Amino acid sequence: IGEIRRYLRDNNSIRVSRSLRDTAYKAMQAKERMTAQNNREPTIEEIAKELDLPREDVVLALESIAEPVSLYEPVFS
Amino acid sequence: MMKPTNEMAVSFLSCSANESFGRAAVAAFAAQLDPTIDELSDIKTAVSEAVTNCIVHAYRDTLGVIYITCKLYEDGRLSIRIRDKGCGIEDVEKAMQPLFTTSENEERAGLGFAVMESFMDKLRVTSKPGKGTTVTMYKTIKRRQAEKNT
Amino acid sequence: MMKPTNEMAVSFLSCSANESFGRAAVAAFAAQLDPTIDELSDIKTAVSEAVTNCIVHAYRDTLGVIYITCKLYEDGRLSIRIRDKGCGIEDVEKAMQPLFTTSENEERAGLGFAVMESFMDKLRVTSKPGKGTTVTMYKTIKRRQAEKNT
Ligand SMILES: Nc1ncnc2c1ncn2[C@@H]1O[C@H](COP(=O)(O)OP(=O)(O)O)[C@@H](O)[C@H]1O
Ligand SMILES: Nc1ncnc2c1ncn2[C@@H]1O[C@H](COP(=O)(O)OP(=O)(O)O)[C@@H](O)[C@H]1O
Ligand SMILES: [Mg+2]
Ligand SMILES: [Mg+2]
Repeated sequence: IGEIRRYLRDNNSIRVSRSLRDTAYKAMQAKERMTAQNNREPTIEEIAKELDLPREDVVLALESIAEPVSLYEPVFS
Repeated sequence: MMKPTNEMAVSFLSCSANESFGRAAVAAFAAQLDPTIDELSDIKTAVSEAVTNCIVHAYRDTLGVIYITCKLYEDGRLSIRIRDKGCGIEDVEKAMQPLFTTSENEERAGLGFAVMESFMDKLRVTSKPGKGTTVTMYKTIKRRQAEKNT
Repeated sequence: MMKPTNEMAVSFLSCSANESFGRAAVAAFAAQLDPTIDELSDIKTAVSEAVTNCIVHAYRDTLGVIYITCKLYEDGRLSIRIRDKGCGIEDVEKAMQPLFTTSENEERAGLGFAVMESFMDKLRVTSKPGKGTTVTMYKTIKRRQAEKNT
């Protein structure tokens, strides 16, 4: 099992917060690029395929760059 | 009303740190419908407003539990129910009017319900003073099968 | 045992589409601790194994509800409890042995519990035949402060 485990991980000790922000940034870039290409907004799945990531990772990444409402004034005011 | 094809329930404490968790949980569930980033962010914005209301109004100076239920229907409709057992709302109709707020001194804009209403297809609010409030929101995510064939 | 500083509960149907939802919900909650990518992926792998067991074993030919509770403690410890009301396990000790499986014909490896045990700090399994199974896993996420100094 130790070996499976070593095999499964590529020794990534980067903090999730940073990695999620990177992914979110790439997702937003992919969205712009694909929207221009296809004349319509890509779905989450299409972006996930483009980035070669599971859909859930893209969703969680997007959450990392969303602003909380309960701490700050809403952006709409 | 149709039977849901999938559903989930999540509950968590009414602290600001969990606003993001509640939103992420709904987003993770809604992701099944394969929305666009924009559609997902509309849903998340509406959920944020509702959860924030539970934190800052319903459980104002206390810590309570926020309950979210999501249901998915065959036609791509998503329902999101956000419930608290907090102070409740005396006059729901009035509370839902744009710019109405009970916390004037703070930087709250009184636009929470207006935002939920405009970002979602439908909004229903029921409340009992002293018992709590239930906000139910609906949004249909268009099926993309058709587009995939092009 | 300390009082948790934060907690959440989530429940969902035992269909395979929800395996990724359960995993994502726990990941969204654990993200508060800002774990490393490895730590989060260990947690997600362990949760996947436990949720999959509920789907394929506990509720084998039926549809049931899977209940997850997560608690966070001040010292960075995270507990994850995954519970089902399915068929239960006759002999837990035997079931937990590496390579033991009751579904020999399928491509199941009998390593689910072994994976949970090795990816998490601690694993506890209790079960009542006919009543259901509860799997509780613990993992401590090291504080980042210490690492920043290295
Ligand atoms: N869950 C709730 N529990 C109690 N009162 C609420 C709740 N949600 C909203 N309210 C009341 O409705 C008013 C309007 O809410 P909203 O439109 O979100 O504006 P704001 O939160 O900026 O005041 C609030 O000021 C509050 O009095
Ligand atoms: N939630 C559960 N409900 C009922 N039986 C279970 C559950 N989890 C595990 N089991 C039993 O324990 C055995 C070993 O589980 P596991 O180590 O995950 O291997 P596998 O799932 O590949 O069989 C399973 O084959 C099954 O008999
Ligand atoms: Mg508000
Ligand atoms: Mg298994």
